[in-house]
Formats: sequence, structure tokens, C-alpha cells
Amino acid sequence: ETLRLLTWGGYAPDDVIAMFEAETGHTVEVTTSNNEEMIAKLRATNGGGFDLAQPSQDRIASAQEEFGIYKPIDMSRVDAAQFIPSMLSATATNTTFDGEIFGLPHVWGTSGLVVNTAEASQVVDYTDLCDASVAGDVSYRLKRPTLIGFAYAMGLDPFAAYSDLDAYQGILDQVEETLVACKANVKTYWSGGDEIKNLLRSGEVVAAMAWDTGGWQLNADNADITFVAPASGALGWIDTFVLPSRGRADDAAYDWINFVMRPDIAAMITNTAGNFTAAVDGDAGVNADLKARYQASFDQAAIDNIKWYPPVPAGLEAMEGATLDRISAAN
Amino acid sequence: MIPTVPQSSALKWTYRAYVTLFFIYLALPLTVVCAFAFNNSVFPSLPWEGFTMKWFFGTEAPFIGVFHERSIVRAIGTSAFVAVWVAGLAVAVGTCNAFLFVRHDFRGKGLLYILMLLPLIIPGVILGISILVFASSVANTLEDATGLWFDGLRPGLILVILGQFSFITTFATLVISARLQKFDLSLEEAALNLGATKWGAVRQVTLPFLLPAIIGAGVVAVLMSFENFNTTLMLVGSDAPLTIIMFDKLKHGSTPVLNAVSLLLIVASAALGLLSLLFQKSK
Amino acid sequence: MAETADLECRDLTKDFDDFRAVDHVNFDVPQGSFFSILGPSGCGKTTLLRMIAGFQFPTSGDLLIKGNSMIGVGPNKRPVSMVFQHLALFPMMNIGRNIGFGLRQRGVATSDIKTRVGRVLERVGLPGIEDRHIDQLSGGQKQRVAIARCMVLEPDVLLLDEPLGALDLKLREHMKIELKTLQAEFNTTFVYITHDQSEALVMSDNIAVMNEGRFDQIGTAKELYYEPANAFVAGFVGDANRFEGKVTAQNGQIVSLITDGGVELHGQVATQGPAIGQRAQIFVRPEAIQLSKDPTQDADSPNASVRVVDSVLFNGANSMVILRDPQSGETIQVTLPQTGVFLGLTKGEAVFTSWNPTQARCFADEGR
Amino acid sequence: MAETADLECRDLTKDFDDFRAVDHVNFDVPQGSFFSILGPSGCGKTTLLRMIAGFQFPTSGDLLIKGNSMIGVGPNKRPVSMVFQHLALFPMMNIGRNIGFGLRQRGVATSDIKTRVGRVLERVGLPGIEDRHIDQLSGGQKQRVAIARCMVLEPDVLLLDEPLGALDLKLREHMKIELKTLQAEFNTTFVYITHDQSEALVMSDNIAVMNEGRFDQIGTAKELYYEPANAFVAGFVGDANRFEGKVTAQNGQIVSLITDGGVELHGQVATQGPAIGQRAQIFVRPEAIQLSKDPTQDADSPNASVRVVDSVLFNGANSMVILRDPQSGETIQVTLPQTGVFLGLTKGEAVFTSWNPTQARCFADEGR
Amino acid sequence: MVSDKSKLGFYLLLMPLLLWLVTLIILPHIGLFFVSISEKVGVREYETGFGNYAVFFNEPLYWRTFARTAFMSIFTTVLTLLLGFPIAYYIAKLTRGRAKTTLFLMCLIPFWVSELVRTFGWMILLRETGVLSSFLQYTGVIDGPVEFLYNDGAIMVGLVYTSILFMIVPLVTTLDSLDDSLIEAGYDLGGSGWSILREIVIPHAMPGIVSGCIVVFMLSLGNYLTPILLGGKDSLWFTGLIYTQFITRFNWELGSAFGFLLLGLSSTIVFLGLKLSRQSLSGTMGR
Ligand SMILES: Nc1ncnc2c1ncn2[C@@H]1O[C@H](COP(=O)(O)OP(=O)(O)OP(=O)(O)O)[C@@H](O)[C@H]1O
Ligand SMILES: Nc1ncnc2c1ncn2[C@@H]1O[C@H](COP(=O)(O)OP(=O)(O)OP(=O)(O)O)[C@@H](O)[C@H]1O
Ligand SMILES: NCCCCNCCCN
Ligand SMILES: [Mg+2]
Ligand SMILES: [Mg+2]
Repeated sequence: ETLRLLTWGGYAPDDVIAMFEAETGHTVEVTTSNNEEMIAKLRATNGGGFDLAQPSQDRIASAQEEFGIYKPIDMSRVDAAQFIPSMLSATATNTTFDGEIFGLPHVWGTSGLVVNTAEASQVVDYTDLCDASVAGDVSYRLKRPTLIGFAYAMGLDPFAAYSDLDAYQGILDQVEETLVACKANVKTYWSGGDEIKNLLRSGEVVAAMAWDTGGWQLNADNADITFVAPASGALGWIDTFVLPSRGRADDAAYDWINFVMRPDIAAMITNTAGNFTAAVDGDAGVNADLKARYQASFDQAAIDNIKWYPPVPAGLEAMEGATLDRISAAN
Repeated sequence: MIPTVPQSSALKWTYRAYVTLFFIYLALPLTVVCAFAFNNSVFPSLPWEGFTMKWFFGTEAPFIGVFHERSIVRAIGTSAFVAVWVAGLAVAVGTCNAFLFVRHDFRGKGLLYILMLLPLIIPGVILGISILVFASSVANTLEDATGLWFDGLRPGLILVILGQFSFITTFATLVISARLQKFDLSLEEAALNLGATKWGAVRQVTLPFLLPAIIGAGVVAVLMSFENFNTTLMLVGSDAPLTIIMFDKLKHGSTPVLNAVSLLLIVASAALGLLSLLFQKSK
Repeated sequence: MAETADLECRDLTKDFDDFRAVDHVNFDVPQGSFFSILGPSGCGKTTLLRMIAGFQFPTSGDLLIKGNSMIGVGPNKRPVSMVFQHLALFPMMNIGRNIGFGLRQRGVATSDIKTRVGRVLERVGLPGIEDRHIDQLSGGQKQRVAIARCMVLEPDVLLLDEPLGALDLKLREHMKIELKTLQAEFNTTFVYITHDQSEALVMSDNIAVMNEGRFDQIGTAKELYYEPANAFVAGFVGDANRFEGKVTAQNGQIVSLITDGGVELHGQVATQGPAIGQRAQIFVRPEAIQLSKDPTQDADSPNASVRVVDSVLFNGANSMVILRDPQSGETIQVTLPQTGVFLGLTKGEAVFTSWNPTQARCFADEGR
Repeated sequence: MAETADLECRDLTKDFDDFRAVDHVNFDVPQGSFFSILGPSGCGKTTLLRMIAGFQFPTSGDLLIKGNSMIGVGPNKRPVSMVFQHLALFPMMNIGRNIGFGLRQRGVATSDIKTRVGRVLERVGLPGIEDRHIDQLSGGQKQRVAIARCMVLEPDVLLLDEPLGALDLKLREHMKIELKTLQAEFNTTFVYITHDQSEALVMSDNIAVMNEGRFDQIGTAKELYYEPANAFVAGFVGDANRFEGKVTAQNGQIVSLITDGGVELHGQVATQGPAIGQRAQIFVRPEAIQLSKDPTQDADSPNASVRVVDSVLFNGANSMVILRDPQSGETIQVTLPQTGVFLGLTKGEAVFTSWNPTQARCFADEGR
Repeated sequence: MVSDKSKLGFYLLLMPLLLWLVTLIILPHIGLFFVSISEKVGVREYETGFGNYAVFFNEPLYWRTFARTAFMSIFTTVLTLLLGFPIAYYIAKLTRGRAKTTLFLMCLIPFWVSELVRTFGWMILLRETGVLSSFLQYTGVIDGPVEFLYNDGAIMVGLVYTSILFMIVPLVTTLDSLDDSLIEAGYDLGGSGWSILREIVIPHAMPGIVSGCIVVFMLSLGNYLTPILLGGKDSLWFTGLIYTQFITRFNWELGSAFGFLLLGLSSTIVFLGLKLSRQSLSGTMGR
């Protein structure tokens, strides 16, 4: 069978694919994407075209409610013992819709700050990116994590407001004001993981809101650059496995899930993607440098301070979208 | 301002300088794209880290060369598949259209001709979304009615091919019509007069005459298909053509692999273009 | 014309929408003869020829080749071949394949085609050029290849639509003679259309003069030239001085006419003469007018008068003089004798002209 | 030519890369005259004319208009106007704006332009057509508009590059006479180039015969026709029968020559005669040959012989007969008398020909 | 022109054309229109209405982007015409034979590769650590790295680059068909370079100018990659909004309405352009 995998960059390294193909006889076709595009694609194909997708756990239930693009996970075909139980159950809770579970955890990590400490050690929270001292040399995405991160840094609690759309709109308005004012500071809004790494590496950007993994990877080349957990807390995400409603290769999909959750494979993925997985003992084979960098970025207080994304209620994204559009149009 | 009319040499040299600058402007981006395909660095930018061929033939991360990068090799295959279909369909329909518009007079011809030109002034995005929306609603209706799946009407290669075909056909029609217009109808009559059947005359005389235009239109169609982005992006499913893959890679940060692919593309399309020109010359 | 003619047209008519391009045309072309259709541009020549070839369908009338009606027979089934105005040689084939085209359509064996193509090329005087491309031929050579392409099929009738029109002057002169020679050589019936009277006169056994879709006269070159059937033919075939006026008297075959400028002229009536008092035209060929510097000579000729030289158009053997009637201001053209005697005429000089009334033709005005 | 000529060329030469298109050409054109340059295709006529207009730069030599050198003067600054071969009327303007173009460039007031355009259109016989588009004109009318567009600027010299080439036969005949009339009417110097000898002969005051970049002869039409300076002029201007052979004797101005077919002929030598034993050519005009059915007449003429009719080319006043020498097989063309006496000749009939040696020209072969 | 018998052939030729136009152009646009007038009122609930269009007019961001896109596209078109005309004229009128073919081919070569590659090249050139900035620092023109990317200027450079071929080709074709003797006649009658350009060359080239302008305008208006990749944070382009609605907002209804508005805009401007220049669509594009 051919497994058509819709995933993030780095989650399906070529050597893993080669091993999987050799072992199972399936072939794998990878399409890399991000949350919005994954949902958009599946919406356009009405849940067809792909056999396995990996959106973040907070975006699954609402998409399922709106478009019905996933099919429930058949837990009997999953080797549940390979998953860290707490993550498995947390994901299950967040991805339940109409009593059925739609997601399994795979990779987790955080968004925070990646800073060139030699140039911008003063940046310790998201709002510091708007400081005049780094004008023109910062970058972040124009996506919902940025709105949320800035809200926390501004002392607000957006996740708490998820259930109260008016309150949430109030938060969004404040964040919008901040980000519009901050726009002049921004070199460019990045959109891909490698892009922000290039910007930081070349020195064109000295501080950014970005994924932890990018900071650690850069740290290997340039000790000045590293991931910094923001004072107001990093944002924690879990990317999952979901089955598109009209996937044709369920067998291959479950095979893939069970394969990549093996500790040795999980470690290989962590080594390329840079993030840890939900696999039991998945960190055993991870190279020591990465662990060290993880520990340098996250002390226990920082870990406790991670803000994990709760599921996004339907309708919220439309409000966020309008805010993002207005920020993008401002000048 | 023609060679036979004398001009001041200052004017002449200013003009030439401008033309030279212009061609430098044209060549510059392509030149740097090609040059950085050989930079021994993971980033397609300065500083120059030395010459390498790794971005073509490398097998070890991070220096995976084009020929070993699965997604790119597969995307090239997909693009070629799409291009062949698009070119074939566009040329076939374009040839029919050319005969229709050049050889026949009928009511509504003017209107149909304008409709035929319309894809030239519809932005590619809109072609893409309109076909996407229309195909989806047809699929939804059919699926609701029959309970069967109509995957062909969902984003995927078929829609990509149809989407590109929908506007490339206009170009093919124009190119082939232009040549058919130059065809001296008395050649076909001469063939009839010499005993050929109607179809025999078209096959032995008209089609060979059109061949350069047909090949030219085919090459243009292949090139347009290979580079199309706007329409394709809306219609692509799991099999992504090269431009979409490259765009993804570019968005997610680029390595000189992209330069290497681009270099190959430049060489291949230049060769294809030149070949078709040579062919048209030799005719 | 005892046996059936190669080509017969019976009341052939072609209407385009509201316009009659060919109007009840009747003629026979006997086997082996060179038949020309001569007429001004737009008179319907091409339409007629295309009906014979089968590219256009007659509105009414019949068309027979070797006695068989061709109505309903497709152009690829008729035993006629056509040399197109711009020759229509196939640019995508070499000479050999061009000439072999028709044979291939008939399914003739390849080796047979080869010999027959070689033979016909020899007959048109271009042996061994099978492999050349048509771009490598001169205009006259292309002409011969086009004829060879038709003749290799041994058609009953060869149709030619102004094939010399695209050639330059000197080559055209040469090809006139050559075409006639080729026709004699192949002994095939040629139907040739042209608007150039000298082509028709030089080459043809018989000529039909066509005007506005009708045939005004069919005859040999000399008949048309010396015995035109009506004013159109008289004016179209060969040069002629034309005078318009009113008939004042008739004396046997000779009528007298007073031109609008007030000069009295005399000419011979054609078939049906104009009544006295009716308007008529007299045509006199420039070479039929005698010039003299001596008033006494020809003084008793009925058309003698004195005229003034307007200009001398020196053109070697074809030199002319334009003379003005001092009284009416009318001008006439007179061919100068080839001996060159009158070349010394200068503008303003008076000369005496006269012509024999039997060499002038008078036609009644058709109602207009 | 007491006063300065309107146009003078002094050793004018033009080289293209390795090829000399115009080779030391010298001539003067007096005010108000019609000067033609006649030569075969590719001989350099257009190149010469374009140097006069300012679109080509002479390699060497000088070019004066009304006594002023034009070297270094731009085409838009020269007092010459040009009628282009395909007329070059501006399709994006109506007739009025076409003709007014040059005046607008000079900054003439709009109302003034209007009257001057109206006046010149009247002079060329097309009053009131200012608002028409050029597509709405016939070929001859376009011709006249093109001339009007130049003449409204009152140029010193009008250059015309084969302006009749694109017209059809009958219209060309007509325009020949009309052009000459317009030239007389405007009294402007015309420099006219053509490869059609009859155009040049009929219209010009003086003709230069051009061959391979050089002027072979300059003279009036009659001089060229009756006293050609060399073999090229004799062959190019007017029709001629040409015989090649070896000189056997010379008697005063008359030389004897044995053709390659073995026939003895006599002709008058031009300027410098060929030596005995040298190869030479004799040219005899078709109208200079006398025909007779009676062997005794002209029997003592040095060029008398008996020949056989090959074909009679009937063409009205311009009919010809092609005769074959039974012995050598050589053919000659003979113009039939306009009286029509020999029209009855039939193929195979024997006739007697002769010509006066003073009417034949003999030229030594140039080394080849 | 064709015999009366070929009715069957005529319908056989007509069919592919109709199939193509109806199923891929006409029906999809009708469908798009119907989607654009369905408003989303809740999860999987839609009503017919012009609400999506109202959203456009009530949100300054959308129509400002719309206007900006239109304006910049027109500006690109004018700029492309001004830059391309001398080049086209040079190729058509001032070169002959081999040089002409070579120059013409050189114009084409960049366009045998995808827009993506071309834009990628500009990114490498213009970025802060890119070739241009390094070159200028090396030559001492500037003394620190300068960012040339991510501004409207970069977008213009990219758009002009991407579309100039489509201006030059029709211009070369029409200028080629201008008989040199018309220009010579202009000079011969005393014209200057400028008056000949105005009175003869430009009127003759009008169909080519209009066709080039239409294509360039459409290409700019419908462009997506160039503004996104070269424009950075200020890259707002109307096609971007359409993509966003379809791809990141899953809001096909609003996206369709935007699509229709863009179509309306492009048709209107093309129509006005044709009217102003007194040309016809078939006369300019259909050659
Ligand atoms: N398909 C057609 N429909 C309508 N009218 C036509 C058609 N073909 C020819 N005609 C008209 O019929 C007339 C005769 O045309 P035809 O081509 O036979 O003339 P022709 O004698 O060959 O002229 P030429 O010497 O210019 O070739 C013309 O007035 C022409 O306009
Ligand atoms: N620009 C040029 N470069 C090189 N050779 C040229 C050029 N223009 C003309 N020639 C050559 O110069 C010769 C004379 O050309 P020109 O056009 O003056 O001839 P022409 O007498 O006007 O001929 P035609 O009667 O055919 O118009 C020709 O052999 C031609 O090939
Ligand atoms: N808001 C969810 C972010 C999910 C990020 N996944 C990142 C993968 C990076 N390689
Ligand atoms: Mg005709
Ligand atoms: Mg010339």
C-alpha cells in the first residue's frame, strides 16, 4: 500500500521512511504542511487524498465538527503501550468529538523565543520583541500562537477566555494594538521553520518568537543563539496522528503509527525534528547535546509554566483571522 | 531611429547602454540562482564557502542532492505527468478550435471567440478556486445522491490537469490558429484535385504544415504547465507538482538543493525551448 | 468537333447569395486544344474554373467531361487537374513527393511512381530534380513542376488559373511560349484563364471573352481581334481608340457618326447596325490609322483629318503618338510604323491621319 | 545645362562589406527634367536612390542638390522627396493627414495646411478626398496621393522607386502616361528608377542604363535604342535577336561574322570594333528584319536567307513570328508588319528574311 | 470557405470547444457565484445573501488591499511598458538577422523557468546578507548591510521582471510588422524622431501595446508568489486574501466573493483600457 502522509517538515525523515518501507513493504509519500493547510486540504478533498495527517491536538475537534474530515481512531489497532500514558489520555480528551477519539499524540514541544544572546540578551518575553533596541531585527509568525503568546506576555489569559467570545475579542483587540505598533520592529513575518533558522543564523534577525527546536538546532552551530522559555511561559503543543475520513490505506497508517512510536524510531525523529515525542523511552536514543540544550532552556519552573493549548472552540479562528488580517494590513 | 537614418552617437550609445543594462537585469537572478547551486553551504546565500557538486549528487544529510531527494524526484515525475497530459489535451483541443475558428463561419462565432480568449483575462487563482468549488459541489451532490465516492472531482492530479488545461488551451488555440491562417487553402484543394480524400488532404498536407505550430504549442504548454503555480495550488491533492513542492521548501527555508533544481529546470527548459525553435526553423 | 468534346458546359450558372457570378455559360472544348477564358478581374473566371474542378457547385446547368456529367462528383474523383494561381506546390514535400502525390492517392506501387515521376520531369525539361526542395527552384521551374504534378496523372483536361500572374515581366513573356509548347507536347486539353489579353492571344486555339459572368464571344485570336462581336470585346481585346457619338447616315455596311466633339467619322457596322439617330461607338485600332505629313495623300479617304501631336511615346518597335483634334480636343493614339519614319514628330506639329472605314468597327450603344 | 543642375552625382560609390553595390556613378539631372535609371534587378538602383534620399551613406564620392553637397545632411533635412516602391502611405492617418504630415513637421499653420492639401489634391485630380482612408482608394489613386504627399512640400527633386511595380498591367500602362503628365504639370525634377524598359523609354527625357553598380550609358530613349553603347544595353533595352560568333572580315563600319551555327551575318560596329578572329555578338531588333515570300526581293542584301516558320504568335499589332534556320537550327523572332500581311503564315512554311547591316549592331565579346 | 457538406465535421470540431468552455470556464464561474452568495450562519448552516460582499465593503482592510492591488498593478503595467518599449523597438527595428533572433531569445530565456525560480533569485540578490548588499558594501557605497527585500520596491522589481516578456513579445511582433519604409517616409517628409514615434510608431503599435498591457496587468493582479516572497510583512495582495480565505480560514464563501470581486475589477479595467485605446479584445489578444 501507499501511505500518503500529510505532516510537518522533519516528522518523516528519509531514513525512517526507508526503514519502514523495507520492513512493511508499504511505500510512503510525504506532503509537508502546517495546521491550517492540513485542514484546508482535507476540507477541499472532503477528507480524501491522504491516509494520515498530523495536525496539532487543539485544532482537531473543531475541524471535525465543522467539516467532518476525520475518522475515529480504532484503538484496537494501536500499540497503546508505546505511548506515554499521560499524553495519550490528554490528547484523547482534547480530540474527542461526539464521543469518539480522533487523535493520538506524536511530537510535542513549545513555542517561545529564540534569541541571539550576544546581540539581544535583553529579550526575555514576547513583548520584548517590540523593544526599540531590536528594531528591524526581529521576526515572528502572523498566526494564532503569536496572538496567544503576546496576550500572556501582556498579562492576559487567553486560554481562560476561550469560552467567552466577547472577553476573547477584548483580548484580541489589545493584542492587535500591540502588534500593529510592533510592526515596524519586524523584519519579516516568517512562515517556515527553516526560514526563521536562516534569518537567525545569518544574523539578519537577532530575536524571534519560534519553536524551541529551531533554537536548539542553531545552538549547535552558534553558541550565542538559543531557545529561551519566555517569562510569561512557553506555549506547549502536541502534534498528533489523525485519520482522514476517506483515507484509503488505514493499514499502512496504523503500521506507520506503531512503527514510529518505537523508541528507536522515535529517537531518530527527535534527532531530525528536534522535538521530543510521546513515545515511551523515546528520549533514550536522543543525542546528548539535544538533551542538554533542552535542559538549559527549561528548568523545572519553566516546565511548570508551559501553557498547553486547549482545544480551539469553533468560531474562534474566524475572530483571530480578522485580527491577523488587520495586523497584516496595518502600516 | 532606424539604422538607415543617421543618429547622434551619444544617443546611440545611451540606447545601447540601456539595452545592455536591461539584459543584465534579465540575467542576474538566474545567474545567482545557478551560481549558488554550487555553494558548499547549507544556505543559498553569501558567504561563498567553496565549490561543491553535493547539491546534485550528495547522499549524506544535510547535503542531500537533488537526485537523492525523494520528494523532489517524485515531484518532477508528477510535473512531467501533468505536463504531458496538459500539453496533449491542449494541443488536441487547440487544433480543433483552430480549424473551427479559421475554417468555419457560423452564428455566434464572435461570441465564442471572445469566450475562448476569456481565460487570458481571468486570474489564475480564480480559475483555480472556481474549478475547485464547482468540482466539489458536483462531487458532493453526486456522492449524496449515489453514496459512491467521486475522488476524481476532489483536489488531485485530475483537477490539476483540468485546471491547467483550462487556460493553456487558449494559448494553444492562438498559436495554432495563427499558423492555420497562413495556410494557403489552395494547397488542400490541390491535394483534393490530385485525388486525395478530404481527410487525406488534411492529414498529408494541412497537418504537416501545422506541425511546427503544434509542436511549438506543445512545448509552450509543457513549460507553462511546469511553472504554473496559482491555479495548481488550489487544486493540488497529495501528488504535488514541482513548483508546489519548491514553494513549500522555500517557505520552510531553502537550501541550495532548490538552486540545484532550479539550475536543472533552467537547463531543461532552455534546451526544450531551443529545440522547438530549431525545429520550427528547419521547417 | 465530330466526336464528343473533352469538356462541355451547358447553361452553367452560379449564384452567390444575391450575386450571379457565372451566368448561363455554354461552351465545348475539343480534345487537345488550348482554350482560354479571358476577362477582366471579377468577371467570374475563377468561379467557372472552380466549378469545373469541383470546388464549387453550379446553381444550375450541366458540366460534362468526356461526355459524363460531373454534377455530384467530388473534386478528387474528376479526371481534371488544376494548376493553381500560386501553384500550390506542397512546401512540406520535395519535388519528387509533390509530383508523386496524386499517384500515391491512387495506390500506385512505389517503384512505378518513381519511374513515372522521373519520366514526367524529363518531359517538362527538368530531369533528375526529384530530391530538390521547392524553394530551390526558380519561378519558371516551379511552374513546370506544377504542370508535371498534374500531367503525371494524365488528366483529360488541365485547368490553369492565371498561372503566370505571379511571375515577373520577362519571365512571363518566356513562359507564354513555353506553356504553348508543353501543351502541344502533352497533347492534353488546356483550359486557361487570364485577364491578360496578350497571353490569351498568343497561346490559345480558342478564346472566350467573359464579362460579368457571361461569355460575350468565343473564337480564335484573330476573330476576336479583327471581328469583335460587341463593344466590350472590341475595347478589351487589344488597344483601340474609341469614339462616341450619334449615327447620321448608313451606306451599306458603312455608317457615319458625328462624335460629341463634332467630328464626322465612318466605320463598318458589326452584326446588327445602329439605327440612324441612335448613339453608337466606333473603335479604331491604333495601328489601323495611317499617318502622313502630306495633306494630299489619302485626302479623299472618308476619315481623313488633320491633327496636332500631343506627345510621342517612344518605345522602340511599339512607339505611339498621341494626337489631338484641334477642333474637338479629343485625343487618339496611333502606332508609329516600325520603320521609325515618324519618330521625329515633335509636340505641336500637325499631321494628317486617315483610316479605312472597313478597319473601324461601329457598335450601337447598349441601353444604359 | 548652363546653370547648375538640380542633382549632381560625382563618383558616387557604395560598398556593402565585400560587395560594391554602386560603382563610381556620375550624372547631372537638369532642372525640370525626367531622369530614369534603368537596370536589371539587383544592379544597385535602389541603393543609389536611397543615397540621394539620405537613407544610405556613400562610401565615397559627392552628391549635390542645387549645388549644395548633401554629405552629412539628414534625410529629413534634404530638399528631396521620395515616392516609395510600396508608396508607404501612413495607414494610421486619413488622406488629408497623410498629405499634411510634412507640412505639420515644418510647423505650418493648421488652416494653411488645409488649403495647401486641398490644392495639391486638386492638382493630382482627386479633389475633396481628404477624409477618406487609404484603404478606400484604388491602386492608381494611392499612387497619386503618394505623389501629392511629396509635391505639397515643393521639393527640388522627386525620387521614385519603381512606383508602378505593384500595379496591374492595364493600370501600369495608364499610369505611365499619367506620371509623365504630372511631371510636366509640376515642372519638378523627377528621378525615376525601374527595371521595365518600356516605362523608362516612354516617360524619360534622359535614361541611365545601370548594370552591376555602374552606369553603362546615359542618353535619350532613342539614343539607347538605336545607338546602344555596348552589348548589355543592346540586349536590355528593347527586344533583340542576338547572334554569337567569330569575326571574319571588316569592311569600313561593317563586319562579317560566322555564327556558331555556321551562318554568315553582317552588322555595323559600334564605337570600337572587334578584331578579325575575335568573338563578337550581333544584335538585330525583331522589327528591323524584313520578311518576304518572294526570293528575288532583297536577294542581294548581305543578310538575306531563307528560314522556316516555327510558330506565329498572334498578338494584334505586336504579333511575332518565330523562324528557324533550317541549317543551324537557330531561331529568330521577327515582328510582323502591323498591316497584318504575314498573319497567314503557317508552321513549316519557308520565308525569306533580310536586314540592312546598318540596322544590326556588332559588339566584341568582353573577356569572359 | 468550406463546402456545404461538412456539417458533421463542424459539429465534431465544435464539441471539444463547448465541452472545455462550458465545464471548465462557464459552469465553474456560475458555481463560484452561487457559493459567493451563500452566507455561513452557523456550523454547517448557510443562507443565500450578499453578506460576504457586505463584509468586503464594511472592512476597510479588504477594500484597501483591493485598491492597493489594483493601483500597484496599473503602476507595474505602466512601468513595464515604459521599460519594455525601447527594448522591443531595439529588437524589432534596430537589429537584423542573427542578432535579432539572439536578443529575442535572450528575452525569452528567463521565462522558460518558473516564476518561483526567478523570485528565488531575487531573494538571494536582495536580502540583507544577499549579493547586492554585499556587493555595495564591498565597493564601499554603503557601510553596513542594507535590506532591499520586503518592501514595495522589491515587489515592483519582481513584478516587472516577471511580466516584462509579455509586454516585449507583442510589442516586437507589432513593431516588426511596421514597414521600415513608413518610418523612412516620415523622415523623408521632414519628421523628427519624436514626431514619428508619436504619429507613426505608437499608433501602429497600439494593438501590441494594449495586448501587452492587458496581459501584464492581469499577471500582476493575479500574482501571488512575488508579493508574498518579496514583499514580506507588507506584502498584502488581493490574491493573498483569497488564498487566505480558502486555505487558512476554510472560508470558501468569503473567498468566492473576493474572487468575484477580483474578476469584476480585472474585467472592468480591461474593458476601460480597450475602450480608451479603441481596441477590441479579439483584435489585440487574439492574434
Ligand atoms: N464565395 C463567394 N461568395 C460571394 N461572392 C463571391 C465568392 N467568390 C467569388 N465571388 C464574387 O464572384 C465574382 C467573380 O469572382 P471570381 O473570383 O470568379 O473572379 P475572377 O474573374 O477570377 O477575377 P480575378 O481575375 O480577379 O481573379 C466576384 O465579384 C467575386 O466577388
Ligand atoms: N544593406 C545591404 N547589405 C548588403 N548588400 C546589400 C544591401 N542592400 C542591398 N545590397 C545588395 O546590393 C545590390 C543592389 O541592391 P539594390 O537594392 O540597390 O538593387 P536594385 O537595383 O534596386 O534591385 P531591384 O530591382 O531588385 O529592386 C544587391 O545585390 C543587394 O543584394
Ligand atoms: N500551534 C501549534 C504549533 C504546532 C507546531 N508544530 C511544529 C513542528 C515543528 N517542526
Ligand atoms: Mg480569379
Ligand atoms: Mg530596388
